[in-house]
Amino acid sequence: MAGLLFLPIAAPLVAASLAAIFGWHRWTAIVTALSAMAILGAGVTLAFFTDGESVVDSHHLVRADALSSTMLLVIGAVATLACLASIGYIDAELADGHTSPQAARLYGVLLPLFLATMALSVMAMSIGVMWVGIEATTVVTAFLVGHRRTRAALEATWKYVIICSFGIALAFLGTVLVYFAGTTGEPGNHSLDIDVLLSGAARLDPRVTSLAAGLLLLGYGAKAGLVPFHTWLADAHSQAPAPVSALMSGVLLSVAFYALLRVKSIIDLTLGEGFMRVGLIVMGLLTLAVAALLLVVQTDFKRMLAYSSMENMGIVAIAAAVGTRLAIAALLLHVLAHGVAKALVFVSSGAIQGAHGSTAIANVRAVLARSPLVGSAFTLGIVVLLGLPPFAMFASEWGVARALAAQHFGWLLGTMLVFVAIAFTGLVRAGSSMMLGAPQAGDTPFVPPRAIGGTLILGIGLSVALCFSLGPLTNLLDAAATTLGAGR
Amino acid sequence: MKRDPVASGTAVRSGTGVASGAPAVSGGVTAALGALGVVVGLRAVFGAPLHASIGWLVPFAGLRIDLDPLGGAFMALTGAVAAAVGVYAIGYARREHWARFPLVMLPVFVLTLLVVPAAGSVTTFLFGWEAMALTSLALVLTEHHRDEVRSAGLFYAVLTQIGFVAILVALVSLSSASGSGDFAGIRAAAGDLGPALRNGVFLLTVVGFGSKAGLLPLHAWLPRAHPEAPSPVSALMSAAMVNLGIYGIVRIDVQALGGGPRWWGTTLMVVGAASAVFGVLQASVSADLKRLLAYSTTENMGLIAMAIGASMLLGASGLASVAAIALTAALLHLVAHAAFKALGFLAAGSVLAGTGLRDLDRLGGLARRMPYTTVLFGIAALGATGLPLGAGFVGEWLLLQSLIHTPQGDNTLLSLVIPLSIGALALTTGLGIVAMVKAFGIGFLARPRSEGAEKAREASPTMLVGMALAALGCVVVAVAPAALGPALTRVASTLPSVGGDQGPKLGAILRLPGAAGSVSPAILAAAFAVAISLVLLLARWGVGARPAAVVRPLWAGGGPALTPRMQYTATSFAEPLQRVFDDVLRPDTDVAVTHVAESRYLIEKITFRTAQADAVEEHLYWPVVRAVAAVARGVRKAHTGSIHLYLLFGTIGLLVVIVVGR
Amino acid sequence: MALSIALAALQVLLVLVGAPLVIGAMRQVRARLEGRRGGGVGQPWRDLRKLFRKQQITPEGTTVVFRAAPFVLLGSALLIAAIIPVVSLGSPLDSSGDFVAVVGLLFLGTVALALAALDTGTAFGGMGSSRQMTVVALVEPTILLVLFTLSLRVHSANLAEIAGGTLANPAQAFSLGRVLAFASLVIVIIAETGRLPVDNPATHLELTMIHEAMTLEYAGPRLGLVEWASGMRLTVLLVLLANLFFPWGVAPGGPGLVQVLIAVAAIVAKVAVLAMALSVGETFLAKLRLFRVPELLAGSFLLGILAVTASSFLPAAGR
Amino acid sequence: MITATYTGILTLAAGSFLLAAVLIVWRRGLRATISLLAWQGVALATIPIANGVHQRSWMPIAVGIVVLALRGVLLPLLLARAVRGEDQGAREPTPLVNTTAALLVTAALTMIAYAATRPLIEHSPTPGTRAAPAAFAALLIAVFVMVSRRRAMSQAIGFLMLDNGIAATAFLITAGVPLIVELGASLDILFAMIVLGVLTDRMRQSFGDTDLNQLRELRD
Amino acid sequence: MSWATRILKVGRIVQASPAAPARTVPSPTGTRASLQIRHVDAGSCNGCELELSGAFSSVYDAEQFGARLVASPRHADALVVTGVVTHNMRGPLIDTLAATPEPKLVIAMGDCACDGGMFRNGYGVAGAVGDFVPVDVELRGCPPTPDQIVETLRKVTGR
Repeated sequence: MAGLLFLPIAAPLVAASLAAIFGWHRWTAIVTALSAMAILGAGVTLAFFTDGESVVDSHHLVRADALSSTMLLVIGAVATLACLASIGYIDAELADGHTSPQAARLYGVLLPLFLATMALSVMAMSIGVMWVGIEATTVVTAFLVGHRRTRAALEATWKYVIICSFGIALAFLGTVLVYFAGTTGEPGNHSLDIDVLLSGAARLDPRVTSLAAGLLLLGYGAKAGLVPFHTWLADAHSQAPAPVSALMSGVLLSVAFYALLRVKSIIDLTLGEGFMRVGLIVMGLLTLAVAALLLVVQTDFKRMLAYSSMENMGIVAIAAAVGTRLAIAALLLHVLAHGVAKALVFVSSGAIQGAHGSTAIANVRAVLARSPLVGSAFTLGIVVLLGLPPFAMFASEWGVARALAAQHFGWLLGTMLVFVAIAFTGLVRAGSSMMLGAPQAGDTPFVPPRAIGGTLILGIGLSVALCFSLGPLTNLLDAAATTLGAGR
Repeated sequence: MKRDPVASGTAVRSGTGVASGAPAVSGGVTAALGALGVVVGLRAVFGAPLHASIGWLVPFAGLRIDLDPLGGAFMALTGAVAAAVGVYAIGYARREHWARFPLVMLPVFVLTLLVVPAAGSVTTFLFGWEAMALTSLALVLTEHHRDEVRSAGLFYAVLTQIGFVAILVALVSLSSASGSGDFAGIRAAAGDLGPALRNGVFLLTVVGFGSKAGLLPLHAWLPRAHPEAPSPVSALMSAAMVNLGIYGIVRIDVQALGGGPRWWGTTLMVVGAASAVFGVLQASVSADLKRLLAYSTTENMGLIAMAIGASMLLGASGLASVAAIALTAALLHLVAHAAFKALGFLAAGSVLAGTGLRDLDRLGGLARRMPYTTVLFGIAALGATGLPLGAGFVGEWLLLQSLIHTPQGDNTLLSLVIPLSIGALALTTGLGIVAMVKAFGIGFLARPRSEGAEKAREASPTMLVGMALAALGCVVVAVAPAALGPALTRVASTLPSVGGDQGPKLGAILRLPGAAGSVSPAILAAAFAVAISLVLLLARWGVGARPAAVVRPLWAGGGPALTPRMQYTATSFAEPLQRVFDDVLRPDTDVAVTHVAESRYLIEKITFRTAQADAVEEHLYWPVVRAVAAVARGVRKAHTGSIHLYLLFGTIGLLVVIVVGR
Repeated sequence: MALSIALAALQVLLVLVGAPLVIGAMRQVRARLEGRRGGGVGQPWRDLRKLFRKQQITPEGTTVVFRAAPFVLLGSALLIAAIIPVVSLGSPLDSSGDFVAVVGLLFLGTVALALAALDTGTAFGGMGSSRQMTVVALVEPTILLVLFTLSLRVHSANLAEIAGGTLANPAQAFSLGRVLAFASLVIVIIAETGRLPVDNPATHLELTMIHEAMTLEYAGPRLGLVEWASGMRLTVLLVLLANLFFPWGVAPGGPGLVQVLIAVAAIVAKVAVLAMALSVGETFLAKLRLFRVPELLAGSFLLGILAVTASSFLPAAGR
Repeated sequence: MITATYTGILTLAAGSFLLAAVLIVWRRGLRATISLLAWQGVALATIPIANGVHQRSWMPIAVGIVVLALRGVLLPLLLARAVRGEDQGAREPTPLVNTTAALLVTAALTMIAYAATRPLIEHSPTPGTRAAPAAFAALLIAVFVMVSRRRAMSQAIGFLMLDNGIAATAFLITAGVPLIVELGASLDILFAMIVLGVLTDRMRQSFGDTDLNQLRELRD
Repeated sequence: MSWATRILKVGRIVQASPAAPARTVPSPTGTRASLQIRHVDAGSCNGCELELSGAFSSVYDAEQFGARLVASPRHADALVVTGVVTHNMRGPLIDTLAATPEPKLVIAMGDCACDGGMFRNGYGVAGAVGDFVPVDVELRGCPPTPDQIVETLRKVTGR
């Protein structure tokens, strides 16, 4: 069991070392993809063992419960897509001379490292280690975002690193304060462990904890793309290579949010539900508003997708604010479905960008007619993101809505849906102008590289598999919600 | 509106080689689903309710099917439309070379249409509702290579989503307040809900369902999307999908909430009346055949909403038997509208397929090249006029009767609302006649105004069969509405406030309960036949002294032979009316005079163009859109790209947290 | 039953025979007022007889719509004559068709003629049709409002009920609402039957025509049918005007011979008076500019609304 | 170590820590700033070492030594090396806020820090906690430096100050978080600084200088 | 109301009509006292038109004898053609006659219509009415007086 617990972290590390030693090769890339699948596999296996009871590893280093398993599933699923897409992406870049072998090697190393840090974050025993993992993702992804070394990429990277580091540093301060609120001066090696904090949460000093809660909210919110530290997101997501954007949008945000959920479950025990709820509602609504409004005036499709991620994080934050069992389960489903759909959309947007050499919405026309596969994948992804049935995000958004109504948050639901509708408008308008229409002179058909095509087909399959029903996943989501102490 | 054959060919056939049998399969499956819907729906109406619950579908909620007479009736109606459309689609899809995607989506769309009325829980309902929106959107976008289609699709998507938001908030509040996600449970608990919630739910449902039914003010998608969709889809949307908007209002406001205070009914009547008048006005000045039909849908849905509103108002005033008349009027007109609008759009589709045109100004003379289609469209148009012997007559008659039978001397609200409603209804029927005479007379009679119309092809046999099925529906509603009597009675019995045995008797003669007032379309039709034969007899007078009949060229006022260009067009036909309603319609006219090169005093040609903007759109939508865009620009201005500003945002957040958090 | 059918037949016959006479009488009154001698009351009958002996010309390119329209027009007029209470309240069709149906049948005829005009494909046909439909669009609402005013007291739109109600309660006959309704119905009849000032039935200037423009292509017997039908439509409308507002003299359902005779005499007298009044009025009026016609009709619509409001707010004296 | 001395040392360390931060706001020369940063690192390292001595535990002392090495020596050296590449006299161009206003803001921030940390002192009124407001003030000042400085390197320095501030707060109030967390955090900071350094280099290559006002291409 | 009093004061304007002339022309349909007339101006100087309208005025009142002007040849029993037939009006004249249903007759009114009159040799003149359509009744005069017109019409209507 212990081995299984370490697998999600170790497998990508192995892949990273191989890539570091041998440089970028198709086989190292495949190993990376296999390590992503290992994460997925570990998630699936752990899901069977984590119905309510958490599995704890020795050394008090990593642990897994239903929530961690769910997050591993999300990471694994999206990472598999992203790693497969990376093969086609980097190969194409190398073939076109857009990237050097050194840069490719760096990419090959950092991509699995990125996966490892995320796996570490969701499996960390201690919220301190969890923080380390999340801060490490910033460091690791910095050069992934800046992979293309253009001025814009550099600018995005700088903003990304500075803003995220600033934010995440606040989370560290918050973590320290939580530690301080629990211990009265005596150091203890395990006092930041999740289970220890949960059992001792009632003894935390409320005033210190409330300061800590605010800082944690801001800090992890920065990484999750919540206002006011959201400003890095669109730049970084639009400048990163498509597979990396997919990972960042699809999972990194969720992993950061996972951290927020973890600390929320502790703080709620100390301060009651109200404190974090207010914060999450304010930040969630602001995020939603900013994202929705920027979506309708958007002219760049990769930024549009980034803002769509923000929009969804806003919804997730509001769901977390409600915090009932239904809300949390719906939130997790939302995260999963959003991850897969975003991967699909970002990977296909990469293919579109490759074919046009531009990310301006106005320059893209008639993709469905010119490249049915890419067009279908992008369209399907957008449809999923719009929350239309039979796809999973309908169920998750509907679950959130029900949870909100059940807690008498009618006004919140209404406000949220207004912004969702505004975002809907933006997405539909941009999506239809890109996908539909008849090709005009100069609009040549294009075919994505085989690996990317395969990824798209796989992504379409995953999205379709998530419609209508989740099968056993439903129980897992329920158990995950229970581990967060969401009783109702 | 002329289609570019090259563009259409490439986009429609792109990437898919559709087997020649595929349209038959798609249309056949659609028709079979429709037939199944009719059977299941009718069984439910007549006492075999269907219950099913599937917990594992749709996470966290599960699906639940509860088919009662109300749902059954709508399902049967939808199914009937789908059956006709399905048969039609076989020929249409073949002729228009549909790609695989719309062929697949057509039966799926019908399936979602059937699911909505069968839904027993809020989740199932919303699931079906959104699935319906999605599939119909996909179908609307079938010919997405045309710009108008994409614009229509965007309008459709956004307005539908706004409507959906309203419905979702209403239903979720209702179900959480009543503690049940099932309609049955909501119904049981509805009595205990607070007035604020009930009022809120009512307003939201009127907005949300009204948007689907094409009622003002969220109607603007309808006259765009319905014309731009492929005609079988237009037919399904206009004859089946919009009905579900009405269904929602009946299901939630009439059945579950059991009606409300008087202002509910009044509101619905005002909305309905405004929609009816606005819709018919737009229809009567519209020069696009399908757009005209689409606006006519807004008109008829407005009338139905008016009838339901009247029923609610009367029910709230304690006049159950009159309320029952109004409700029957609504349901009957719903059926009638489904029949004639399906037929209308299918016939318009045949015209489009046969000529490539839907611009009335370029059509004409189809009666000779497409005789069957012409006759069938004539039946539809007669139905839409609301004149006797047409399908729309009985419904409008009942509505008028319900208004007449409202005692009102002692009730100021009724005394105000009822006469104004009559005025609106009257104006609507009057203008409706103009619109339909224009559509039929300009489009199908006279002489072809363009090459496309001249070379029209008659619809294929399956298309004709599909249309004939719809026409059969029209004839049944027009002549023997009694056939619908039992079903309508069953439906009405499930609705509080009009329940019981109070509804009008739909026998061979329609009689109103406890009131003088009756009409019999069947006897009228028979008597009319007698009258016509009498006239035939009269026409024999002097036949012996008469020279043999001849065919002569048209009398051209002495001038050289008339050319088709000299005919009145749809635009000129509507011009006097447009003048009358100038202030309401505010047309955009533009006269361009081209002089001959040699002299300013000689005119080579004069172009007169008149465009009809939608006043509601102009004064409601765009201001909202502009406001949102202005706010969005403000937000965008706050994202200048300056990292210092971004860090400042974070710092402000930090300071707020420090101040609040301690 | 047999009696009522016989009565209906009598009504149809009466209208059929009387309609040309009504037209003739109106022309005659006008001629006299203009200081002329006039063609005589029987002139329309002579014209009809002649038309049925003339050659039938079918314009090239027209369809069955053109050929059928006169039959629909006249058929609907006959049907209306059978439904409405001309001499008796006991029409066998009274329960099958009420005021709404009658109005509908009336417009069915109008629509048939308008379509026939469009069917010819001539500029004048389209013009007449367009104008006629504009008039219809404004006339129909007014008629329904009048109908509503009338049916408000008796809660029925069935004509026998309305007329019977007035008979039973004569005090109601002169309420404000009914006076307004009467006025607007008169305007409507003028517009619908193409009389001055809306349309000039004697014009031969195409550009000012409404009704005539639609019939320009008809010849011979078909023209005869159309003319006959026009007369009948005017007549039945006058009958309605007479018997709904002043139903005295109308025989009840299942009447005796004397009652029928009185009723025939009464209706002939009433229609004659109304026709003459109409004709006198016409003599003093010039035709309105076409685009001022809607103002007139809007005025009548307004009168209708006022009538309805007056009737629903002010309880009648006899109530 | 007797408590009075311990308290004195902590207060002195915290005070000089804050003073370094204020001076960084005042001075605009990059090299001087880096020296001040090193001084701040030393002051920071003093805190755990004092803690360790006071509690007679080797662990905080070890942490202190690591901190000294990293923040007092290694990172300033790295920064100094990066600054050597700057050609324009290694001087911050006119900052967005002038020096007088900046000092006023600094004063305001210090007061806010004192107000904000009251709950900490009330929760556990140890000598370390009493000194914590100074560290917290330094943290806020660091944020201010990041917001107001235009040179990429200055912003990196601000970030390092921010981390120093957090670390100081942590050491003062808790005598150190668990070792693994501390190590992880330090490692992350190191890497972050390396990343920033590399990025500054790249920036200089592609933009010609490191004025952050040039980073305005990406916007909506 | 001054109109009403004036009407009463003036009374009948129409001049007394002489006894009906012998019916020299067979009525087109065999119906007495019903004649619908379509007037065709084939190239007239408008003198005849003036007189024609006089014939239908209150003083002469041709309508009392069953004659009426109509708007369409389809409605007409007779064409009254005035003026010489110009080149431009030759076709329309023939078309108009063709558009008139049987039985029908053509009344050539005025000298010009009968034989070309004073315009006979004009450059724009194609000929007299009789050159192109069969003329049933000739009404001489330049222009014929309303009395003559009415009398001719009465010969046709038989009243």
